[in-house]
Amino acid sequence: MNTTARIVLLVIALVVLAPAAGMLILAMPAFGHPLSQYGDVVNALAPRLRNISNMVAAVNFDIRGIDTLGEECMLLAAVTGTVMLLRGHRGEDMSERAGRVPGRKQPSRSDATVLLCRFIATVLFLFGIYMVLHGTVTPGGGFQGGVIVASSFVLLYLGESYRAWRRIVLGPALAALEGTGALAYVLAAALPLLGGYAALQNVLPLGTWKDLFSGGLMVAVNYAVGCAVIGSFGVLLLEFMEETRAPENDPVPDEEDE
Amino acid sequence: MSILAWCVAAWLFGIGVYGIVTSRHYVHLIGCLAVCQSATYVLLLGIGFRWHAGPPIFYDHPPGTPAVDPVVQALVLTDIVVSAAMTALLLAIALQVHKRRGTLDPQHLRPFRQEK
Amino acid sequence: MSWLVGALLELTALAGSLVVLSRDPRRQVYALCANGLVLALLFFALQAPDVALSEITIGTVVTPLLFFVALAAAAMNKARR
Amino acid sequence: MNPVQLLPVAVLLPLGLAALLLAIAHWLPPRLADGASVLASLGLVALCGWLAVQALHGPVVHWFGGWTPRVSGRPDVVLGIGFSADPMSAVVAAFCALLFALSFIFAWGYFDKIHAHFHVLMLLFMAAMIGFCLTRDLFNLFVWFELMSISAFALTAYPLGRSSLEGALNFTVTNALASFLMLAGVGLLYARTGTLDFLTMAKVIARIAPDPVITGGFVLVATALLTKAAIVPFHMWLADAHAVAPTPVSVIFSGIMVGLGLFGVLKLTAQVFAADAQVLAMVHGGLFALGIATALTGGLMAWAQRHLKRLLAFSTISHLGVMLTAVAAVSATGATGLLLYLIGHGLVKGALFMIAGILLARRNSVDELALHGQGRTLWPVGVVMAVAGLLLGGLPAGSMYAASDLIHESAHSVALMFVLIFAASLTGAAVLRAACRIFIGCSGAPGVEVTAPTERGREQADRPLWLMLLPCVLMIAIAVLPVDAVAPFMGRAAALLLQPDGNAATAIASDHVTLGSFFALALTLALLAASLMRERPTRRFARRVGRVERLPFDALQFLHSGLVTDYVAWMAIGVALLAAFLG
Repeated sequence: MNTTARIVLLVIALVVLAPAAGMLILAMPAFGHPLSQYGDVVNALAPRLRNISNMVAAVNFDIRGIDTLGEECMLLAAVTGTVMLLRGHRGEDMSERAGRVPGRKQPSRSDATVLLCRFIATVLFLFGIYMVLHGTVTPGGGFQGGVIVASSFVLLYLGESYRAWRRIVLGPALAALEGTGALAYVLAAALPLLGGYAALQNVLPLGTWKDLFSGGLMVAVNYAVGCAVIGSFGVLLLEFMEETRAPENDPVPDEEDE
Repeated sequence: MSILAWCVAAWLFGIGVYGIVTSRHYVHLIGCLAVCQSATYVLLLGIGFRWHAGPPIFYDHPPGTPAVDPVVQALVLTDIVVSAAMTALLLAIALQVHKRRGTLDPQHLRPFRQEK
Repeated sequence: MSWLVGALLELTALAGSLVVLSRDPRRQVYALCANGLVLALLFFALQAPDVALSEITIGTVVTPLLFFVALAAAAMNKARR
Repeated sequence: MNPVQLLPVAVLLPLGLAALLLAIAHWLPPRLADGASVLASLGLVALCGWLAVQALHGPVVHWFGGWTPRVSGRPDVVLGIGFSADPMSAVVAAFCALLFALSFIFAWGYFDKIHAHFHVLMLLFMAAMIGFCLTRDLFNLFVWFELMSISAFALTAYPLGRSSLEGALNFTVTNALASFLMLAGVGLLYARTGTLDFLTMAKVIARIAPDPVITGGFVLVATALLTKAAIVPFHMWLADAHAVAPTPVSVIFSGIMVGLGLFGVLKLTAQVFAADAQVLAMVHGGLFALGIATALTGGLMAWAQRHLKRLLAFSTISHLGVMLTAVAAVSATGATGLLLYLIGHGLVKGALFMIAGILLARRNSVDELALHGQGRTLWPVGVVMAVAGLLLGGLPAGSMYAASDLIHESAHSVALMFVLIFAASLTGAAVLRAACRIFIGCSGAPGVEVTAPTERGREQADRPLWLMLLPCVLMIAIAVLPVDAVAPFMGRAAALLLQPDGNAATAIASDHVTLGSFFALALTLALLAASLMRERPTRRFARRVGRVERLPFDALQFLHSGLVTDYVAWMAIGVALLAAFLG
């Protein structure tokens, strides 16, 4: 089919769906006036039952913790798949030089850039760690902080040479961190079972409200998520950057055809 | 105002699908998928929103002050992080396709071809 | 406050349309960046700071970076062919 | 041992093993991952089977984090996420684990190259399926659905060949869109009912139905599940993905993953939307019609293929259509039919994909025309394939036959029942045709299949034949076993899915093999004979007949273009169709 035919199909679908969607939109609860009591009950109960001030973290890591374990594993699956795909023919070996697109200018790094990058990378790294640590108290947490820490690695690439980046950021270590984080989450879910509690039951002391270590098991789960996300995104960025390395004896198979 | 959020969500999804159907570059198509996905985020956060309520974080204000629904926020938050990894997966597949075929035009890529 | 939420919603629709309509993938990445930023602002306005933080890191930093790297890698492949 | 305490282990064990393998992947000795995966999946078969038996006296329910419904202190608010094992769900979960175990055995030594990544993805995939069966929370269902999708995307692209990458792209784009729709649907249902727990939501829906938001939510969620289940017109990705995935993965895809989509539709309709007359009317009418269309489309397309894996993929689509008609009945009979068909078809189709894998490993092709007569020395494989083909075509034995009897019972009319039988016969005859050509060298001028798309392929060949054949033989053996022994249990399990506190059970009468029960088999053999005795058309009239015969097949081949942009357009049409069914 060509583009015109596809657009005709879309228009037909639109003609049928537009009245249905209109009916649906008009029947929706009015914006800003939710019907659900679920959130209100969480807001009312969680600070009392768990001594925690960030309700989103309470939902993520405790009340609906098994959801988050599932999402965590999605991350694992997506990253494992990406690594597998990118490494497939490239192999495990690493290159020392960055590649370049012919015809595009490559300005050399000035000292100021290097300094700035080192500075920002450090700040970003620390900020990410801070965010992971304070996940149960203020906005942020393992997911956001982990991504920030991982992206601070990229600044190393920007500021230092490609070789330095390769030497500092170690693939297998990051992969191990990723796996360990996920494993820790699974253990946090499984260990309470041995004591006769429900899976993921918050059996640790809850701490005091607004304290760094408030929320009991949530703190541990949050750190586990942080480790896993740092590992996952670190591996991800590493493998993507590796795609732009200098071609040596690139074994890309030009398959049977063309 | 009371239906604007839902209309925006529907519009984003619709235009994303339009973009996918007419796309001529796989990287563009993946961007359109991201637009479709952002429609679901707008919908979900819109569902949990409440006028004159604060964020569901009781650090500056004490528990009991009106706050929006934390449940949908938790649902969206993790999904955003996963979506980045999924985008990476898609881009990785597209890159490998490009290495083998030399094109990224979705209208020239099909898994099987007629044997002549 | 209500005008702010309304305006941001409309801006989101606009930014999303821009992403779709910028057919050149390199330019689309900038549109994606802008889209992520607008979405993050909207999430802040909807009282979701947690979500906004994750959208800002993912939507305006990581995803565009991945797109850029992918495009660069594709360009290098092409040059090699 | 307390079943409530062991229920979460069904998901935590594979997740934990996957994380462990990933953490030590770099230092892992080869074969350890193989062994651990086989052991874990066998353990899960036992665990889920045991849970199914335990659940006969009432569902086994586990609330994560101890957040039972009582904690909230309000009647319609459930804070936590529950896993609930009713017998049917647990049986389906056990079957998933069984297929994984067999597939791991088949794949022994197949994936040495990259550190355990294949096993990590497969274990996550298995955990997602088991979680999908056992959860009783709508968003949690979405999470497992999405995890299932993501690991499946990566596994499809695993061989890194041209076709498998492009097939994976088609699969990823369509199914990612489907999961966005599902998330939106979950959002709508949450907005209107304020809960995510199945049973609580059902109570609220009974109070407020019919409501446009509820119906819209159902349509969106059902679209996602039907996309996963490859129902016309959402089906096009399947033939691309299943045909190009590595064989052990195709076994899982066709054997159970797609069927789980249908199981999800049935479970949600029965447990959440049972009181919504509008939704029920759509399921009875609309989904039934889609089922018939799917069965026929899949059957015709399977008949017109020459690439064996692609042929099997289209045959899967056809049988999914048959199963959807059982789902559309939303009755205990239909549910029993679905359960037995799911298991019977999964075993047969899994075995057939493994046979295709053996051919790929030993003969570097699965093209039935290119392989003409080349399978003679592999005759044991041919025997297994013939039995499998006969089972698909309606051999009166085993669970597939018992199930189709039940499914035909819930068909609306004799004519529609005939369409279902015809579609199944087409797939059976197509498989038998391929078997005759490859393993005996029977010929007959090729018909419509000669212009079908095809390609050569190869899979790692240094594995012993017996190791690859063993799981196939096991599967076929289970598939032909008489169902009398398990029939009462299955009937009771299906009835409990629909009415958790009911006492009803479907009676399965399988002992009356009459002349009529050979009808489907006779039709299959007639089709087979017609295709093998076909001669090259020499006279003008014959050529003209041939051209007319090709027309519908050419049209179908044209529609299955392989372009993802087309697929998305068809998905939009599909959603519009579902909306139109509502009137």
